[in-house]
Amino acid sequence: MRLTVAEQDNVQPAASTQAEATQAEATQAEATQAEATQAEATQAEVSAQPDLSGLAAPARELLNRLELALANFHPQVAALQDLPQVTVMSADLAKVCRVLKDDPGISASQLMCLACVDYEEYFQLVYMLHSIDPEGTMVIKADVTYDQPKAPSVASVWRAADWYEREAHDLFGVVFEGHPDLAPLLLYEGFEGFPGRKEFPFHEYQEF
Amino acid sequence: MAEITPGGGNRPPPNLLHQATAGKVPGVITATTEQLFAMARKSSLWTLSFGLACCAIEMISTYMAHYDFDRFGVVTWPSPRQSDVMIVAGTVVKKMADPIRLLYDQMPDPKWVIAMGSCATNGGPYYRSYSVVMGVDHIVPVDVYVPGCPPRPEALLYGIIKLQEKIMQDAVDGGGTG
Amino acid sequence: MILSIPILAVSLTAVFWTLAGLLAMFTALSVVVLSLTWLERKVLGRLQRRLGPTRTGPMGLMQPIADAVKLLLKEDIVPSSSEKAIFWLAPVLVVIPAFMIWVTIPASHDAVLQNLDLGLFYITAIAVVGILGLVLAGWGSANKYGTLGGLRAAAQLISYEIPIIMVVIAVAMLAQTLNLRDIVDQQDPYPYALVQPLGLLIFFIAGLAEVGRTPFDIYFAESEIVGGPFVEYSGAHWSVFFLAEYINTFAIAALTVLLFLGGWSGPLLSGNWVVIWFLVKVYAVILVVFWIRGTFPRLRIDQLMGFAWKVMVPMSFLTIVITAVYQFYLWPPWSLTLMSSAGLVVVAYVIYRRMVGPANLVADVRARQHAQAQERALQAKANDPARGAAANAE
Amino acid sequence: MLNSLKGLWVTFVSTVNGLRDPVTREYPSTGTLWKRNKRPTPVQDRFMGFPALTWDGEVEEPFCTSCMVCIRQCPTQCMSATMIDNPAHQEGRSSRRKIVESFEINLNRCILCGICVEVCNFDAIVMSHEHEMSTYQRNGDRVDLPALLDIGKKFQQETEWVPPTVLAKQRAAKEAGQEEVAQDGPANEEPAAAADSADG
Amino acid sequence: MTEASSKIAAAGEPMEMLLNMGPQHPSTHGVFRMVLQVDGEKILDSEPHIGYLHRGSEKLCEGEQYHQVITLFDRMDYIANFNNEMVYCMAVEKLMGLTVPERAEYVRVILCELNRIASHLLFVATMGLDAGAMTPSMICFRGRERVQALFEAVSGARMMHNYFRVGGIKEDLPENFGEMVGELLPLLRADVEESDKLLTFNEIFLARLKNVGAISTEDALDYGFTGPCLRACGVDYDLRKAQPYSVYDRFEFDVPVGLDGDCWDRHYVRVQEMYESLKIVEQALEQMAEGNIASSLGRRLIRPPKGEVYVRAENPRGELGVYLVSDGTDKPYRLKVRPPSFCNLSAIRHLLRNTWIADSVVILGSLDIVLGEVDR
Repeated sequence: MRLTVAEQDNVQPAASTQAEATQAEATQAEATQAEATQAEATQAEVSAQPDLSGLAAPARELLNRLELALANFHPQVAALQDLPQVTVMSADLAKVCRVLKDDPGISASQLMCLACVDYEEYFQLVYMLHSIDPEGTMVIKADVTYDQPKAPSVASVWRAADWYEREAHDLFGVVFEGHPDLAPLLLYEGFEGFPGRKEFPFHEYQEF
Repeated sequence: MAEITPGGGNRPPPNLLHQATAGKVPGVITATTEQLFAMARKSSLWTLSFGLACCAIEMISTYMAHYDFDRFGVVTWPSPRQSDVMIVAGTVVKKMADPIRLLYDQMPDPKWVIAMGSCATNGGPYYRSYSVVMGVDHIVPVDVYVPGCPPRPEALLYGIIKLQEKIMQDAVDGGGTG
Repeated sequence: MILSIPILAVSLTAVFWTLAGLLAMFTALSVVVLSLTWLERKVLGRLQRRLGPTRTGPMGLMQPIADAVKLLLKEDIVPSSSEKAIFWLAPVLVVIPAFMIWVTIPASHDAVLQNLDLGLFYITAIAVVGILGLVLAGWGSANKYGTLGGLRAAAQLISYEIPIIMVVIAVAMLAQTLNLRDIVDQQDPYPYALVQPLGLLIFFIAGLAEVGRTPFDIYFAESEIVGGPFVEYSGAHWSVFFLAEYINTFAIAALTVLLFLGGWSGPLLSGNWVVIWFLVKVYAVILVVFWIRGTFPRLRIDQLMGFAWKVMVPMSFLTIVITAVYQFYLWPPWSLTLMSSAGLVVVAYVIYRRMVGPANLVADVRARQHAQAQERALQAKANDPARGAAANAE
Repeated sequence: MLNSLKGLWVTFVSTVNGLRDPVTREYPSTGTLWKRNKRPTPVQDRFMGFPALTWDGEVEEPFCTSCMVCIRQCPTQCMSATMIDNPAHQEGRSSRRKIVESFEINLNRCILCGICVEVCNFDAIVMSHEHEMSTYQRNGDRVDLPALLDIGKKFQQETEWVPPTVLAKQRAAKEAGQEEVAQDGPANEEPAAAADSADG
Repeated sequence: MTEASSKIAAAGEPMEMLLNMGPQHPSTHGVFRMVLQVDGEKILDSEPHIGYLHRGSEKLCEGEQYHQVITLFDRMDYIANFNNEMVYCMAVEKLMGLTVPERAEYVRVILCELNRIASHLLFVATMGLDAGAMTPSMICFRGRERVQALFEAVSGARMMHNYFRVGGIKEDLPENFGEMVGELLPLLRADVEESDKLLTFNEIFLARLKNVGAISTEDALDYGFTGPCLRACGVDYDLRKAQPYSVYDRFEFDVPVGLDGDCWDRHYVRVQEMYESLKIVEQALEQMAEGNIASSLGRRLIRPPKGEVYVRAENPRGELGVYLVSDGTDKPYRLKVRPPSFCNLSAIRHLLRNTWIADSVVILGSLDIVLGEVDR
């Protein structure tokens, strides 16, 4: 059975089946969903009304708890597909993470992933946190400027952050303040440039 | 273009395993000492146990029971001082280039290098990467290139046979060692 | 005793025969080493359901020769940072004692270069010299792995020298002689393996450790310290170590046979043909060594040393004590067998406790696993109808 | 102690089995001296060896029209090709307007991913069963059109290769319950729509 | 000597020695390097160095089209190729909102579980080699070879399959797949059992591994442990159970856990997981729907809508996460991989403190790292 993909750009927008099955509120029309996904895709610009339709009930509950716990830090809530997502100021990152780890309702015991994305005007740091006991995964985002990429280190919160931050420093040049040792991890010493950035060119190789 | 006649052109030698053994080994009586030494050398190729990436897994497979490198007299030694062949199995990264050169220099003569897989030959799928050396022959001289990504164990065994041929041929030509 | 005679007094014929004998011994041992390397690769191959060398000569028989020729033709690297003199001296120090041991080991009643009355004493004395060579090799090559390996070798070999000597003393007490030929003769009705099984076990285990065979191959552990003292050696130098290692293995097997398994005595053969019995027994012991190599992992250095000092040394004392008691009261031989077997049980128990001590937790894990599995099964049963319905719906 | 003895027993059993039936495949050839088996390690039917070009036996020309789809899609950029007008088409023997003039694959670069075969609209490229191609030179396996066709022909003979489009037609025909199976020339129609959908 | 190691030297006392292990060392599982600060045989501190296999895969992914990225994912964790492909495909599917045909899901699950067995077999093999036993490795590779032959029959390649596609799989299974797997499973089980019998409860092996390299649950979570390494600490968390993806909710299997979080538990958990995976494969074979062949997008160009997605799945080494940012073109804008062994390995310094040199080898082995994934 070939999937009928009508138009390359207009593929049926994201509405994960899992969420569809479990979500009680999924009564919106498809058209609105598509619009919402469009809005969600341009996540970086703060959308006025975050689309939370992808979230299942537990995730939505977690998002509420997150909003409550981070009330002091002006969180902007949204959804990354089926994960709750909170955007905070980069200066608050360490404090936010400490709160999330210590809060008994959230207890984000694991830092799963730290991704740095180069949006050419700014970098976005994406922290995937995971807690086992009240089970849940959440996404914390923070933007740092392109000219002075600086963010507080969370290596004191989770030791897993140690290598992730070194990696991000290697590849993107983001400086994590308070990190014990930002020595090159993946690259050799003396490597020039930050190869993760978009401006870093691909190696040219001419075989023919 | 119906004139395209198969044959000719820049083609690899048609794959012939029996070439490996047949007709290439000199009779013991008529062999020069150099050839006799070469026979000893080619039957006892000890490799440096040294895997870099994906190809290393297929290389280990070749050592194991199904293919049994030991049949060819190929065994692996951990120290470069006791090995004759370096099988560069995997992507050579710029950070790794110096250690590889060092290892090669530490091996006693005569020594040979096999570049296994497309990464070690010319960068392979990582040809656009900022950190990959485009072929280990930028660092050390390579005797046999085994194509594939990763090569099947048979392909590596064939590579070893080719290396054995080369050792014998060098002895016949009176050439030096590796 | 040839060594005690002043050189000038030796007649030319004696010198000739001695040299001829030494040459014969050297040749025989070289052949033995070649056969052992071939055998090891073949046996290990078969143990692992593969073939071992097949392509060099028929059944790979030429493989050891090819290896030897290649090794001798290899470039001989002396690292610039090494202590040159020591680096050169070390292999010699290792290999000469290995050959010297064989001067007095008889292969049959007459097939012995020099039957010394103090043979056992001589062997134990000479064997220790080799350790020095290993330490020097490790230190002289100025490599940290080498140094570690040399020190490990010193610790391990000296520790296991003690139980070996103790057991040798026990055997000497039984036989009332240090002459190996006489010891074999003493084992005429039944070999000492039956009389002194504890001694055999200790001797064999300590012997394995003495020649660095798995599970005691700690001083050249390939996966940890990449060859230990030999890490910087190449070509002919390295092959000398290799030679010494196999000669020592063969010597330990031969001593096991001579001291405990009745030497060359056996049915059917007589005269000098009994050498065949000797060789058969020695190779059988060596097969066991290879078998163990193919089965066991390696110990850690502290476990190894603990095993030596906490198990082997006390048990070897026990061997001496029970032998002394037996000899003093002139009890019948089976009494010693009984006592020795009791000791064997003790050793087995101690090994069990020492090795399995940490493993007792294993039982807990298993119990917990089992409980979990059962719980899950119950849950699954409870959920089953729902699951089935869901499956049907799809 | 007990488990160690068990381990010894396991290896003993393994030895006995090994003597009876070793798992090793003797690579270059197995069997006795007088009865050699040339390919002791046969590859599976779907095995992806190095890519090769196929030969259209009916028209006596390659399938390849040098449409460059595979070249653009290759993750390692290991191919190159040129195209000319097909003289056979002018004579009316062939349905291909254009045909490959030269084709070169650097097999040392190839990572055997099979994408080229997947995107090809003309059944022109296959993953052959060739895998033993060690060379003494860097990029020594840079093979050109005749060699590629050679390998392809060998592969076609060995496996009795049927073009995938024909196979698909057969399957469709079978599913439609038709008795007759379409056997005509496979690439007579130009699947133009698919051709440009594949490139970016 | 790098800066880091000279730093250790400066801090160290004269009696202590720096021992450089790797990047070429028989037991560093590739090109990992650690500088050990040792006092005799005791390790006081260590300095891990990675990056000797940093190939820039993440950056390369930004330059490849979506279907070409699969080839790079094959080569990241090069022991569990199918699992890697699956996570990537799941990420793109989620972004595009595609549902995969049921048969394709079953095919994926069967292949992934077989790959998990192959991966764990390699782990047991290297664990045996690290501990000094060579025969278990031969046994395990025997089993692995069988699995690889099956993979070759299915996908055409022994290791780098490039078989899963966004929206399905490349082509349907060969016709006799059922029989092939039916033949394979008992043989595979025999191999697993043989290596298990030979190694797991061997006294020397136990003595080498038990209570070595133990890590507490809190530390393990702190370091981001996942997968068997976390379960060895007694945490009963498996994504296949906790957040079932694909069709994993339809199978019955247990999640083996350890007690102490030491090397032996890590070994044991993996050995038990192999039996569980065999169970899953059996069930999946029974349940697999006939007919409806596994489809994909075919030759169409994949162009997901703008958006981001984070998908994770249980790989043999732990959780593999893929964070994918799409800008609506045919190439990923940013692709970040959360490699499980990267996190597991980051604890090596903690684990190595106050152990023996010989332990360092088994501890590293018990983490089961794949450098291709650590360095990417």
